[in-house]
Amino acid sequence: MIIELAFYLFSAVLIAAAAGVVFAKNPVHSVLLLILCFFNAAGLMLLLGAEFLALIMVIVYVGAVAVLFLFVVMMLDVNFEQLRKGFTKFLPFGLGVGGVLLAQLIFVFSNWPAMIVSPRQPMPDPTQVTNTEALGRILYTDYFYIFQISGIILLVAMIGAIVLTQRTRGGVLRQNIAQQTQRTREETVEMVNVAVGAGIEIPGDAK
Amino acid sequence: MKKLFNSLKQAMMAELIKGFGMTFRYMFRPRATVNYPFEKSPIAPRFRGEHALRRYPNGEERCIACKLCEAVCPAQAITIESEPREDGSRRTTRYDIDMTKCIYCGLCQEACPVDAIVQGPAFEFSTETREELFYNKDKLLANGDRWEAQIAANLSKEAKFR
Amino acid sequence: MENFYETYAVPGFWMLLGVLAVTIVVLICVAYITYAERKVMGAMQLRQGPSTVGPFGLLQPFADGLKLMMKENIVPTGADRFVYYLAPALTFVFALVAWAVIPFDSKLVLANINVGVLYLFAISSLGVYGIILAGWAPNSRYAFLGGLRSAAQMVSYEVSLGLVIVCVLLCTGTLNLVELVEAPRPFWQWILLFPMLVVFFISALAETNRAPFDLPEGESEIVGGYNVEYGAFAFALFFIGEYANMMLLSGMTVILFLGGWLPPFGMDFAPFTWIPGPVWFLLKIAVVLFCFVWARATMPRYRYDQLMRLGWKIFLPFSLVYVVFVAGVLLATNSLPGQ
Amino acid sequence: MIPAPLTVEHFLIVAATLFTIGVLGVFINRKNIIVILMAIEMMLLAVNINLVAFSAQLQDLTGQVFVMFTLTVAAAEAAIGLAILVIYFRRAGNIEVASAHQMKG
Repeated sequence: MIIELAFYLFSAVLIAAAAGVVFAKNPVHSVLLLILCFFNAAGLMLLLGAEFLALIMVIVYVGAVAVLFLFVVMMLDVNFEQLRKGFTKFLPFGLGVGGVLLAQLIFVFSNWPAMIVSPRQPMPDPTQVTNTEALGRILYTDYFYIFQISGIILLVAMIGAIVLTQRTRGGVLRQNIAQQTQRTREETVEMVNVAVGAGIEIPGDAK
Repeated sequence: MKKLFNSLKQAMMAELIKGFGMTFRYMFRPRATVNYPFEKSPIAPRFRGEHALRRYPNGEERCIACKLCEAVCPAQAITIESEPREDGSRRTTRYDIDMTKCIYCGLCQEACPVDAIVQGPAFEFSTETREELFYNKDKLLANGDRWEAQIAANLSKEAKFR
Repeated sequence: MENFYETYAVPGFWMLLGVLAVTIVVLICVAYITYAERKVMGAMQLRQGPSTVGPFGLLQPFADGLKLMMKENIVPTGADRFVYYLAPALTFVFALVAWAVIPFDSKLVLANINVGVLYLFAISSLGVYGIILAGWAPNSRYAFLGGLRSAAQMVSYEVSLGLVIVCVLLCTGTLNLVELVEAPRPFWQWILLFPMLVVFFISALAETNRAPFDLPEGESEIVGGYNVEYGAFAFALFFIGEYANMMLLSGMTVILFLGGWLPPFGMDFAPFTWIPGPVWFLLKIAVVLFCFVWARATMPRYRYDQLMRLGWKIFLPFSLVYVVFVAGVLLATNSLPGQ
Repeated sequence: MIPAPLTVEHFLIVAATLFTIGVLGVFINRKNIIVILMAIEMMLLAVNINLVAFSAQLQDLTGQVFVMFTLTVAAAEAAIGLAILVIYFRRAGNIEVASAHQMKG
């Protein structure tokens, strides 16, 4: 009973939040609802026994990607009212396409044949081997190359994002901390006995 | 060589540890502060606190309404009105200080030829409303009566410097 | 109905009681962390700290709490009211929710889950939302700057925090917090992980917006940052949340690096084993919290570019290299867990 | 295994609805590229739920491993997408998709 209850709670909030993302007036609310969406999806994954993925999803999506969205939405001075102009115009079309798609998906799922396929990577008994360990065992062996490739994708994305958004600004004085802390007294301070009225030429100020 | 030694010291965060050590040592030192509302530190005789109007020992008020203080007050906090009395002496009918304007510069007491207006040693006169800080003559004279002993002592101590 | 009573009502009641107990312990600890902070800082700066309310000022935290509750709450015009109230609630809730998996003893834990470390990491990475929303919701420039600063800072330091946790996981080979504490670790592993303890502690300072990384608050430049528009009970929630977070990260430090509820330095003989585990645990947390306060009393505030430099250019590469190093050492000495 | 009273269809229908809402979001928020990106994330989420559900149904870990790669790609996509958005905003002063064709050539 409690599992059904959890399922219906998670999925109801998930769907409601997802609808909210699409229809919310304020994009910040959209992002917040998206976060709620991810949370409930993580809950569903927990129900399915994928505990590692559920928490990784919270860490990656909620902890990083959604913060990125929130940053962009808050920082860009966009006139969001203007962007909603075509909203009602596209609504019937969108609803039509969405409805057809939903009908098709439900049609497919409700006629899903009972599959008896021998699993490629049989899931070990969760009481013996934890979900995390089971995933780790195949991730670093059978899927090693794909794992490396996904690492490279992340690297490329990181470099790309930095290259795209970096602006070099002129006229900025940069601090070289190593240089500052490496200075010794001998090379910075010079004791001079100045004659009265003679003045002194400061080395750095010569020109 | 020295540079190498320096960078080694940097890598081991020597200065950071030194700083932490100092704060830790200081934790066991005696307090440098006074437990204020229960303990009070001595106040200098020249301290410029709450205003007071003084009287002569026979009870006659000192102020002769010369309005020098009103003129010199940079914050224009003092208002004086005066009339001659029946015996012909010149005295104030009104002597107001707006304590919310006052900047406690002490110019009024410097300007006073008869040592009537003084700034006494009292500094704990906070109130809950602004109105209570608009002092009138009665309030100032009452202050003078209250603090006379200490004000007189302070003035006599300072007399030789004036 | 009998079944319902047996399977749901009774365990549910005990669970609720446990949650309540942990919450109350944490909240009382938080109250006295604020007191201890002011006392210790006072001592280090040759001041006295709270001394008037109750004996030795011991009732000061409750006086402060009462004051904040009695005050009037003011919502700025132009604020997004829902988000405005959501933000402090989020900070507060996330700071408390994480305590569900923290083991006070090998049996004394609300939820002994398989992925406790990940859960803690996830929850601590969510703390940023309370702050970024508090910065955005009141529609105030200062608050917004504080919120953005804080979000950028927390996201940056989380990366190195994660890598440090990976180092510990390499040595223990489990994501379960109870197993992680009880995993046999030879003495040289504690030494090996000591630099990571330092990195973790400093990252924890940045993660909780504590001095010397308290730029988001920066009262001298952005007048209090993200909580500038908050008063009364909403502010109290932020305050409690912040200190509960501090305590949480201290708890994480203790569990990951200082051996949880076990007696320190492997002293599992007579006088030390008499002291129960939860007491050791809380004592160790107190020591780490003392270091938090100590750092605040010792160091001046960082500049923002220095903060980012430290996070991305020093801690991140260092902890990344150290993960590889730890893995290498474990492989070379053939002491990887699960072999 | 999928916990007792629930079947794989339960999860599939939730995922299908989520996916449809994502598609809907892309269609009706034609101008607001940020919401479009969010809708795409939602569609990926729906796919992830499907993968995990099938993985639990078939007792096969492949689905869960695949979710990890989807997560990677989704994170990379979000980062790059938002980076492009930021520089586009810097150049054009707005984020209207309609005027994005000016970027060509």
